[in-house]
Amino acid sequence: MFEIDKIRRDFPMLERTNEGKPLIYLDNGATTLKPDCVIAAVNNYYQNITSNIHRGDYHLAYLADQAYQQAREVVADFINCQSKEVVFTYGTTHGLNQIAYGYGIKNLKKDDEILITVAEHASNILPWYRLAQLTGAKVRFIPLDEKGKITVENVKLALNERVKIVSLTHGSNVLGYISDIKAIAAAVHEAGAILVVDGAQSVPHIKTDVKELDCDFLVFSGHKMGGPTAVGVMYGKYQLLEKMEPLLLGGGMNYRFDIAGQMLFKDAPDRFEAGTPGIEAVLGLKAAIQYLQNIGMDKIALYEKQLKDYAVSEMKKLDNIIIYNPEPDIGIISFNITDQGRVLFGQDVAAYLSKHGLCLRSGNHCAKNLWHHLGTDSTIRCSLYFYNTKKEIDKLIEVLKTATLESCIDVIF
Amino acid sequence: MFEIDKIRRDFPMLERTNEGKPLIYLDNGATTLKPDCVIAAVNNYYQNITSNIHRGDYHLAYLADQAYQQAREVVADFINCQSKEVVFTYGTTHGLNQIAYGYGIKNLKKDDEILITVAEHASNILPWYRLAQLTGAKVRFIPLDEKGKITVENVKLALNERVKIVSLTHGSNVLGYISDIKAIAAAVHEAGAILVVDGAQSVPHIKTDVKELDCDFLVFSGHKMGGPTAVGVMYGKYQLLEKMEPLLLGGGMNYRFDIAGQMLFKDAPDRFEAGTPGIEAVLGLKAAIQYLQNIGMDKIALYEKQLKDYAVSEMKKLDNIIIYNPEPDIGIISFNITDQGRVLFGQDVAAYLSKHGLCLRSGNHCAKNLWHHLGTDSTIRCSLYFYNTKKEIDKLIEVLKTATLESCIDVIF
Amino acid sequence: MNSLKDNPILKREIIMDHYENPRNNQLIDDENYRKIHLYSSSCLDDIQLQVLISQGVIADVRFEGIACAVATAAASIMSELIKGRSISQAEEIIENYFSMIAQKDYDEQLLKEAVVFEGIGRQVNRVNCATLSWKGLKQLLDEDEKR
Amino acid sequence: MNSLKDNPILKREIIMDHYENPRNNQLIDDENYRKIHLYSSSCLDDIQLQVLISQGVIADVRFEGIACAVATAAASIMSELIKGRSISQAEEIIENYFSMIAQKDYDEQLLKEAVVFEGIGRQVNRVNCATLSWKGLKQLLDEDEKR
Ligand SMILES: Cc1ncc(COP(=O)(O)O)c(C=O)c1O
Ligand SMILES: Cc1ncc(COP(=O)(O)O)c(C=O)c1O
Repeated sequence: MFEIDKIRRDFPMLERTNEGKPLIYLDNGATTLKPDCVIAAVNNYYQNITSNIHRGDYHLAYLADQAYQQAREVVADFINCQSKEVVFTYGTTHGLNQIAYGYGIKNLKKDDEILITVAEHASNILPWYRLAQLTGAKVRFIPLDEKGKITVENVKLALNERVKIVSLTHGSNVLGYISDIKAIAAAVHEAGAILVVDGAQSVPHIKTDVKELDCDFLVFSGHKMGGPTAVGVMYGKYQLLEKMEPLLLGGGMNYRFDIAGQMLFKDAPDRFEAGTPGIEAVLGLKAAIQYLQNIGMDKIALYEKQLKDYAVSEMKKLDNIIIYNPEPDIGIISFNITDQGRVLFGQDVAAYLSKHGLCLRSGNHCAKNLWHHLGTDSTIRCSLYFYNTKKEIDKLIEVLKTATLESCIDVIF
Repeated sequence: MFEIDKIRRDFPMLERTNEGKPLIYLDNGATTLKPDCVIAAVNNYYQNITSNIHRGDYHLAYLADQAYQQAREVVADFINCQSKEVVFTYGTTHGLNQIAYGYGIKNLKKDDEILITVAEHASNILPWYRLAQLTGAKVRFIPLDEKGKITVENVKLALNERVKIVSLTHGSNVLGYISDIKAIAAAVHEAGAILVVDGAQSVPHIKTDVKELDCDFLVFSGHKMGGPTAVGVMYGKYQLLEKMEPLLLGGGMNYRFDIAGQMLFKDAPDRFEAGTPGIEAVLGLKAAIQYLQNIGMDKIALYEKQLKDYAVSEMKKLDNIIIYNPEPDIGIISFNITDQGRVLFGQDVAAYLSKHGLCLRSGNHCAKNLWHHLGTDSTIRCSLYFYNTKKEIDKLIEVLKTATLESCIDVIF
Repeated sequence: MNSLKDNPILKREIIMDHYENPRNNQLIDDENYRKIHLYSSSCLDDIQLQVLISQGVIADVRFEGIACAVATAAASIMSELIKGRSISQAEEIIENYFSMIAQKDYDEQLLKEAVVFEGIGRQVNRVNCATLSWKGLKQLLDEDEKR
Repeated sequence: MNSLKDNPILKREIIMDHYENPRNNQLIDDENYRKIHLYSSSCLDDIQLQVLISQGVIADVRFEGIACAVATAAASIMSELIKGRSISQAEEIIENYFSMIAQKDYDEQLLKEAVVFEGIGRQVNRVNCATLSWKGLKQLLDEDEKR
């Protein structure tokens, strides 16, 4: 039994309004609402254990440090790795930049290849473009299949001996597909390359086991799973982390340095956590993970699947809709609304929905290369989380039915 | 009138204990306690306006975005610059890395010089070491005077036509000196170089006006001024920001990119804020700044000066103390305790102080090159903020009097 | 003009008309035109604006791009309103437009059809759409002055 | 041994003695020694440890470095305790030491003077100091086994 009513009471935002109407938050791909326990964990740092970490000269600092290190273990347990393989970052974007720079600079040379797809988020494209500029390596795109999916077959076809890095999203933030990372990892390793996985849209929604997936790196963001912003995780196999250069240098990540320019860095994970980290954000992420674990990732995934199936089937009944991914694996549905055959601009529709309390995002969702595939400049995205309900979907459907160019324009008066 | 009792009531941590004794927090150089209004600002994001920024498709997102942009204006007002010159970072360390990489990579070549001092924090040294490695430029040290101060004369002596960047701390985190940035900036500019200022220890304590100082960059951290961790500010003169490369690439900082590897970045400040930023951290920083402004930076500086003078004069009366900076400008006092002429190891003393509720840090305070100057491996640091009191200093003095090798060892039983 | 401001049906029709049949909606390949490429912070609206200034008069205004109904209609209305004006007249119109958006006093007579956006300040998240092209125009004129 | 555990004055004296006159406190330049450089997370304690293993016996233990009283005394006591032991004996001692630190059951007889740190688990922030050299020793022995 999924106790949805009980769960919803944990989220103070669900009692709020948007433009005077009860809030219906369907932009969970962008960021998620926070349960009370996460808020309490952040407050606990502010009200009970404020101090910097990495030093135990006094008791308070020890408490903060201990809480911070415990968070590492909670993450390790959550994704099934060793705690020294958990690097806290400021988010997925930071993690991907760290990998591209720190691994790529040392291991890539001219004419080596980096494989990505057009379905990637900007944060999983631009760092590779720059790495290519810096090293003379090339970024190549693995073709998607006709539905927009990343398939093992296409990955295999794209691999060759020059490929050193393959970086793919586990869950697409526009099309909601889950890639078969395990099979892809095997193929990538067979070709002698490493696999970086962007888990920003998967880790919050499905059980993730890095041992099972056998990916080399996995990155994700706290704020997309009920946690604070400014915290994310970069998992890396320890032997790869050991050989990786830090992107940020400074206090806390070095053992010593001298005036001659010599620097001795700490081992992973400390080496990658320069400066004061987001301490309360890390503690909030720990609480978020424990909250998800208490409900159970399997239950969350199942509930979200049912909700997604319901949403898709209801949306398909509309006659003024184009759905770009009628068979998503997770709760992300990209669509546009038409008026007498003409596609309405997503932003106009989103503004109309907002007037009815519905929060959905329009645009290209930072996956700007995907439009080659979809043949449209932008979509409206409905992205679900486990606190959403069928009733909220019903409201969305009801309002979408009334969306026309006229009604979208009328809301600006 | 400085209403210290009223102020102290704003900080929930001041009602806490350390090892069962009333908390006396004297490690403000590491991080600071948070007033209620900062905690409330963070909670407000969690409970009332959670959503991602940079998009206004629905009202909630607009509210979050607006609050985020207002924070930029509050910072701009605080340091007297334009709001587009305010880049939100994850902290001082991130800011310094961004400048070293983003400005340095484009503007330095082999045999150019970067000037720093041995009094810098690791975060203002290591990024320059790496820049030197990447470009073939050299890092040189401006000598400190006999007291450990950065002087205009020594800066002038060190400048030459090969110097492209001078990066100095405004307030030393070990010796508590404030450098004459205005005069130094004039000299640096005359020599054709730019001046980067590490304001981590100055901005929280003294009024900072970047127009007046005429520095080219200024960086600081929110958590050292009553704000959250994982947020900092990088101020840069706009014409320099315009020409600077971003360190982190990803969503939110680009206008567009294509499959051919072309990228069009946004203008500053957005260009430097890749990925989801620390939204609630930025909102908390805004609240912290407004809190400081309400009290008044001049009043804060004056109160802290009086407290520091009192602390120094009381500490000087002890006969078992070595003070390394008997004339600090701000409330940072570095010392060691002796027992029959032998210097006690700082960590043993700090642990002893902790037993009495006193939170002070020992060590090298990440300024590992400074030991060339001080002739000691480590010190204990007392660092004040405006919520500290004379009574707290009295307690420190009382406990320091009883610190011996014996008493320091006894606390471990 | 009062009738327009208070007539939502008429306002909607004007916006729809400009969205579906945007005026001056084709760029020209002519070096004499000042050009600006405008992106909204949404990463999506993407409008190119061209202005021909000749002897102190805005002889032509053109635009093209991908944008929502509000942004497209605003650009179209702006282009019609500004074309043929002297620079100082244009600046006055711009100033009044931004006053209207900010819900301050403004001269209705000057803004003509552009008053359809009079209420957009209450729909705060659409303000960017309704002002994107106007900001671009202002920037082009400001740059022109500096020359 | 009970008397030592319950005698804070004696314990203090032992620690002070080892701090002020650390045993085996000089490194040697000999390739046969296994070496490890230990840093505490405080960025400050900095101890180098050398171990000579010969025919299954720990023939020599040496250390040098900058460290607090607790870390120095712990290293000194450890060096005396381990020198001359077989590897398996040493491993047993190490295991008991960490049990003691974790406030679990342990064999007092085996640890001798090292029981002075018996209460350090209650002074949580000093645990690192009291275990730094022991962790280094364990690492050296573990590496030895892998060869
Ligand atoms: C002078 C100075 N610079 C830089 C830093 C680094 O700041 P953060 O850890 O917030 O990045 C500190 C903080 O310890 C500091 O005192
Ligand atoms: C697939 C994917 N990757 C990366 C990101 C970037 O995450 P963040 O903004 O937290 O760095 C996102 C978030 O939009 C995403 O959906």
